[in-house]
Amino acid sequence: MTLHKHFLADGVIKRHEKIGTNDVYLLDINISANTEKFAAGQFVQLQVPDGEILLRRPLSIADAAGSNLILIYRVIGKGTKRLAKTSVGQKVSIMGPLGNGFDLACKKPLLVGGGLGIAPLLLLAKRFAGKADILMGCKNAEEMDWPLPLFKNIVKNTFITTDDGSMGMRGFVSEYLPEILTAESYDKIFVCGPEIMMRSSAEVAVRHGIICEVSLEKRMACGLGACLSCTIETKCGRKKVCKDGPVFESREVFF
Amino acid sequence: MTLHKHFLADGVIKRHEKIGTNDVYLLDINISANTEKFAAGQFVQLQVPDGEILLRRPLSIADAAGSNLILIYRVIGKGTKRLAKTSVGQKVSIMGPLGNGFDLACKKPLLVGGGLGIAPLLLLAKRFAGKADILMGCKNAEEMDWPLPLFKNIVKNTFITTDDGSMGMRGFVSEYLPEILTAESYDKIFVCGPEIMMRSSAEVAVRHGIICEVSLEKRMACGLGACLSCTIETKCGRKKVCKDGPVFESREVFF
Amino acid sequence: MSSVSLKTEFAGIKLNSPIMTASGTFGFGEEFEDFADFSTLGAIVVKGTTLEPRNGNRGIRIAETPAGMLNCIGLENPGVQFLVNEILPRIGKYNCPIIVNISGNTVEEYGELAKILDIDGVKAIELNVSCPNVKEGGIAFGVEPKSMVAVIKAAKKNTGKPVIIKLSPNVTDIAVMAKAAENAGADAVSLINTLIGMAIDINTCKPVLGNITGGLSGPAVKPVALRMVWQVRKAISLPIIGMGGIMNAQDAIEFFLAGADAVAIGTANFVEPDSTVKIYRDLKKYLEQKNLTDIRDLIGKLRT
Amino acid sequence: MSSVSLKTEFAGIKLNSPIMTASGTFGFGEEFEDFADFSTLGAIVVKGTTLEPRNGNRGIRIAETPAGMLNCIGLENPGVQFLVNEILPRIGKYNCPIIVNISGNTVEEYGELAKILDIDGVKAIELNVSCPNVKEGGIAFGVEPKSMVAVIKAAKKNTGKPVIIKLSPNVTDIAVMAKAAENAGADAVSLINTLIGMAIDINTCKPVLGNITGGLSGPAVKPVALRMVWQVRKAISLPIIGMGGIMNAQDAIEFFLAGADAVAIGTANFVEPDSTVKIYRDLKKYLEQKNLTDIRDLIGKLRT
Ligand SMILES: Cc1cc2nc3c(=O)[nH]c(=O)nc-3n(C[C@H](O)[C@H](O)[C@H](O)COP(=O)(O)OP(=O)(O)OC[C@H]3O[C@@H](n4cnc5c(N)ncnc54)[C@H](O)[C@@H]3O)c2cc1C
Ligand SMILES: Cc1cc2nc3c(=O)[nH]c(=O)nc-3n(C[C@H](O)[C@H](O)[C@H](O)COP(=O)(O)OP(=O)(O)OC[C@H]3O[C@@H](n4cnc5c(N)ncnc54)[C@H](O)[C@@H]3O)c2cc1C
Ligand SMILES: Cc1cc2nc3c(=O)[nH]c(=O)nc-3n(C[C@H](O)[C@H](O)[C@H](O)COP(=O)(O)O)c2cc1C
Ligand SMILES: Cc1cc2nc3c(=O)[nH]c(=O)nc-3n(C[C@H](O)[C@H](O)[C@H](O)COP(=O)(O)O)c2cc1C
Ligand code: FES
Ligand code: FES
Repeated sequence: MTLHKHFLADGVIKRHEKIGTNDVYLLDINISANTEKFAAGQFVQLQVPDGEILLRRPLSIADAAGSNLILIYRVIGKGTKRLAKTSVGQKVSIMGPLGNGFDLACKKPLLVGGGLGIAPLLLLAKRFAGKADILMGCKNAEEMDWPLPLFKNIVKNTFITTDDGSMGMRGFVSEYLPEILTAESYDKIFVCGPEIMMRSSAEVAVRHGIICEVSLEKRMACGLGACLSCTIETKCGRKKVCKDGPVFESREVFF
Repeated sequence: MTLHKHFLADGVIKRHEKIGTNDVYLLDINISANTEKFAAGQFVQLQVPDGEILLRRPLSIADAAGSNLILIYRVIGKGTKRLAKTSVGQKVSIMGPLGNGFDLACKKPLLVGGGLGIAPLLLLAKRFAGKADILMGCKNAEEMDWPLPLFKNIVKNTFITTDDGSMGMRGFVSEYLPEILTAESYDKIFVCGPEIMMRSSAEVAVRHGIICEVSLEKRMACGLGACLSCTIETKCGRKKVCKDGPVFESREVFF
Repeated sequence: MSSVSLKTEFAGIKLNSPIMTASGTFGFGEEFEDFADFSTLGAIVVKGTTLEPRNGNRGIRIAETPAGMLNCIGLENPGVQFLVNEILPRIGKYNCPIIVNISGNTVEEYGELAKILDIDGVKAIELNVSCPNVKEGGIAFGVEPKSMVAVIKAAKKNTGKPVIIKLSPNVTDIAVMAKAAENAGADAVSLINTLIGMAIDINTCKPVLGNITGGLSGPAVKPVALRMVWQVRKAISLPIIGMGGIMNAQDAIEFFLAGADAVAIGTANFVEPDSTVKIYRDLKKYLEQKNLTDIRDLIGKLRT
Repeated sequence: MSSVSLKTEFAGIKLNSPIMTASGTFGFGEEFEDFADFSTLGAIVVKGTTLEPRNGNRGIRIAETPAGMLNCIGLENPGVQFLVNEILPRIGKYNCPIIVNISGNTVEEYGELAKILDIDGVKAIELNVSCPNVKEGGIAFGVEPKSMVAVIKAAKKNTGKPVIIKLSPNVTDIAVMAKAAENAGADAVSLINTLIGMAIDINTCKPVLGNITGGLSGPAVKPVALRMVWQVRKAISLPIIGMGGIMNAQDAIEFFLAGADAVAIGTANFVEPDSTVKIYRDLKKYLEQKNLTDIRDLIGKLRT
């Protein structure tokens, strides 16, 4: 887990395209700063351009190479809707990298992602240089359209579940997880997705005696640990998702 | 003086370029409505795109042809600064045509414009189909860069004053006006520009027994005569610049 | 065909919808003829009216602020007689309930205005006791329960029409004011009027507004307005007209959920002159999506 | 080399500039180490501190509103002892005056807190009597002169440091509160704290915030804040810290002109973490343009 001094920069949008059927976008931003040491699981606070949106929006670093950052986001509300309208060449203020990031120390990692929670696992898979497996869960096959190609060559095995069975196994990742954990001897799983999915996955992991890291989401104002918008109760007292997290050992936060 | 029912439309920006050295822009907007009958002197309420600016901004119709509107504006504050950033192809909500417009009834018109007040005189000159003369006043030769070419072929004679004498006569239009009015027998003058310039020009006109129409500016919210932001005291009682104006017979408002 | 009904009743007045216009922002309705659809409007609340004609304030009267605007129009209006003789007959053709917003310098003036307006063509009167722009009158009545009560009583005594009291947000406890209004016999309350604000031009080092301060309206004030509607809903049982920064149906729905029986659209009319039409349309859509058939099923349904 | 000086004095404290940070928006300063320049800051006003550690409110704590935000953090803080033992020693290295913002459940608690904080490393205390988020304490003191006066007196009795009272905007007459504070012996006032607001999620029909209501801050409130600073400036002669929606030097200058002796930057820190640095720079530029050499030449210079 590497921690870096934060930067605040006007990045320039190099690529901005819809990559998923359901309003998922990829944003490639040049920040003229070396991003190589940004940890997987860290995030940035992005300012939605054009002045209407006051607060920054937290988005995970999906990929980082050279001086470019890749963010992948879904249009959810006002901020992301407006963000989707920005065009290549526009400037966008980025502050980061924030938070702790995943702890890579392990031998045989399994990444578990649901929905947009899959995004930060991309950089994580890269950092594991091909040795990780991934279990991805989505509502249906359509939702798999963006992550599948992105993970193609950077993980070993890919397992898939969809809620409706339209691709891979039918059901939630946590239902499939016991089978996978029994078949292969993973020593750590990294989970990012909806809270309910992280909880149930973490439970399975704990039952299998495997360490589990989860990446939490909370509304944020500062992203720096100052405003206390994002405090959570943990086993070790109150912590700030933006600074002490977003990644936590599951037993610390789900208890 | 023709009055039309108002339209409210999402125009599409067809052209947007800096035409003056000092932050003057030309905006060509297709509003898919026939603009042929819009009167010179009328204006539109333009919504600055992108959501940061709440109120619409009043801008004179500088030209109207087919279903296109030409607006010419100077960057003054927040709203026009943001407007200057919009690009070709963007939508912009336009409401208009508002106000009364100039009364064309006359034989030998002289148009008198100062600064951005020159913009609405463009359509007026066109409506006079070449029979009008124009007297333009600006700070210096540089400020003449945008109006000169625009008026080239649509007026008979062009008289110029600059405050610093860098082009044409040195001084204010009102200083040069007596000379022009004496030399040629104009029967009506149309003045648009800073209030002080309109006042002094009107005074000269009145002294020469010539009817003078002036186009006033006041901060506006609704543009429809409803909010009373733009009320002025006239000889004939209180009037609304947006609805009863912006054009007034000078003796009605300067007294 | 939508089976959703926006028809409702407010203080005994039948309304085509719970969407009204806020006084001072919609003129007398006529100005918006090209954009509004009067059959979708619950009522037109006309510009603040006084006994004598008023010229309003001098100098600059509006200023834009972040997500809001300040105004210091200062109750310019042609006086109640002109309203009654010239304007009301003209706007009767819209078949839309007319509510007249009135302002007095003294308690007696409110009574007199109420009496003059106790006529056909006026469905209710709204007492403006909170306009922050007029030095004499206005302000004092709206921030102190005792004088507000006197104004309500004077109006009630002089009219058979429903009397709506428009509450000022510039008070420590809006619920106290609302309760006092209820006890004084008001038939309904509307809130909020504008918050008092100010803007300064740093180039000239002068206030932007001719009147130095002005009333803040628009999206900026919505959170405050919504909170006050919710507070007042808990405090009294009179019907409420909620307003303050409503720009779209979503905003309106927030007010209904908080407990407003009707809403009024103000500053939004300047931004989109057809705001009320769009809100009507989108409000219907929302009810359909939520499988509700009657707007009244929404009112006060905030789950806390 | 600029000859413009932003150095000033506030309630007897020497400041490198009149630019402070608003309590609760800048943590303890450390969090902004990468972005702020402590030599340009007049003071760091740290997060609201209570006698015992507090967990703050449950559920969602912030919501974005048009040009503003609502928060209901609810005074989460590690308690005064932790502040004194752990944090103050750490942030002393910035050589920047530290002002501690305190909140109590009772008058006595304010006294106790003032006493505990009457130590080196604390330059002044700021009494938060207006935080709208805590059910016990807080709110009551800030909207009623008598209890506010009691709090000020309790604090004054227990400390030799300057006591700054932070006024709530949720009152009918801010000048009355300011005068009461002056008479009670406060050394300075700061204003405004947040306006009480609310937001509703129309999908769930529930309040967005865990605490239902929250405090509105940011550009949306600036016109109200500015008006209140101007009102208070006319009413009392104590030094004023102005705040509420200051995002840039222009906003800050408006507050100085209205009469603020210093300004505090709050929500802006979330938008641009280096806001204070930019404001310092642009404020200097403005003074240069205006041919002023001392920030104090600007204060209260509004021409009305
Ligand atoms: C550490 C972190 C990393 C994230 N990474 C990603 C990512 O890589 N891709 C992605 O699509 N989304 C990600 N999210 C969620 C993303 O921040 C929200 O979807 C986004 O803020 C929604 O903004 P909005 O204005 O469109 O929605 P609105 O609902 O209009 O936003 C209103 C407010 O709520 C906040 N908010 C809304 N949803 C969330 C949420 N799920 N988490 C936190 N705050 C929220 C917004 O930031 C804003 O302050 C991440 C969140 C966190 C905390
Ligand atoms: C009928 C009419 C026609 C106009 N035609 C033109 C034109 O063709 N070209 C052009 O460049 N300008 C024109 N103006 C002036 C133009 O409206 C202002 O320059 C513009 O509104 C400034 O907006 P801003 O946000 O950049 O300035 P800001 O100063 O930030 O604006 C703040 C507020 O003041 C208002 N305001 C500022 N200056 C003026 C002004 N001079 N007149 C009215 N309101 C103002 C703005 O609309 C806004 O509400 C016209 C004004 C009126 C009333
Ligand atoms: C330009 C303007 C004029 C107003 N005039 C009046 C008035 O005459 N009487 C009144 O009670 N309220 C008046 N108001 C207040 C509005 O009716 C409304 O209460 C307030 O603007 C809040 O709603 P909004 O945010 O939707 O505009 C006026 C508001 C504006 C913006
Ligand atoms: C997240 C947040 C937390 C705050 N916490 C406190 C606090 O603990 N004590 C206090 O007196 N004010 C607190 N405030 C109020 C600010 O200090 C300030 O008065 C207010 O936000 C207005 O300034 P602004 O608009 O610049 O943010 C808080 C504000 C915010 C946004
Ligand atoms: S977002 Fe401010 S403390 Fe986490
Ligand atoms: S701008 Fe509203 S009346 Fe003229």
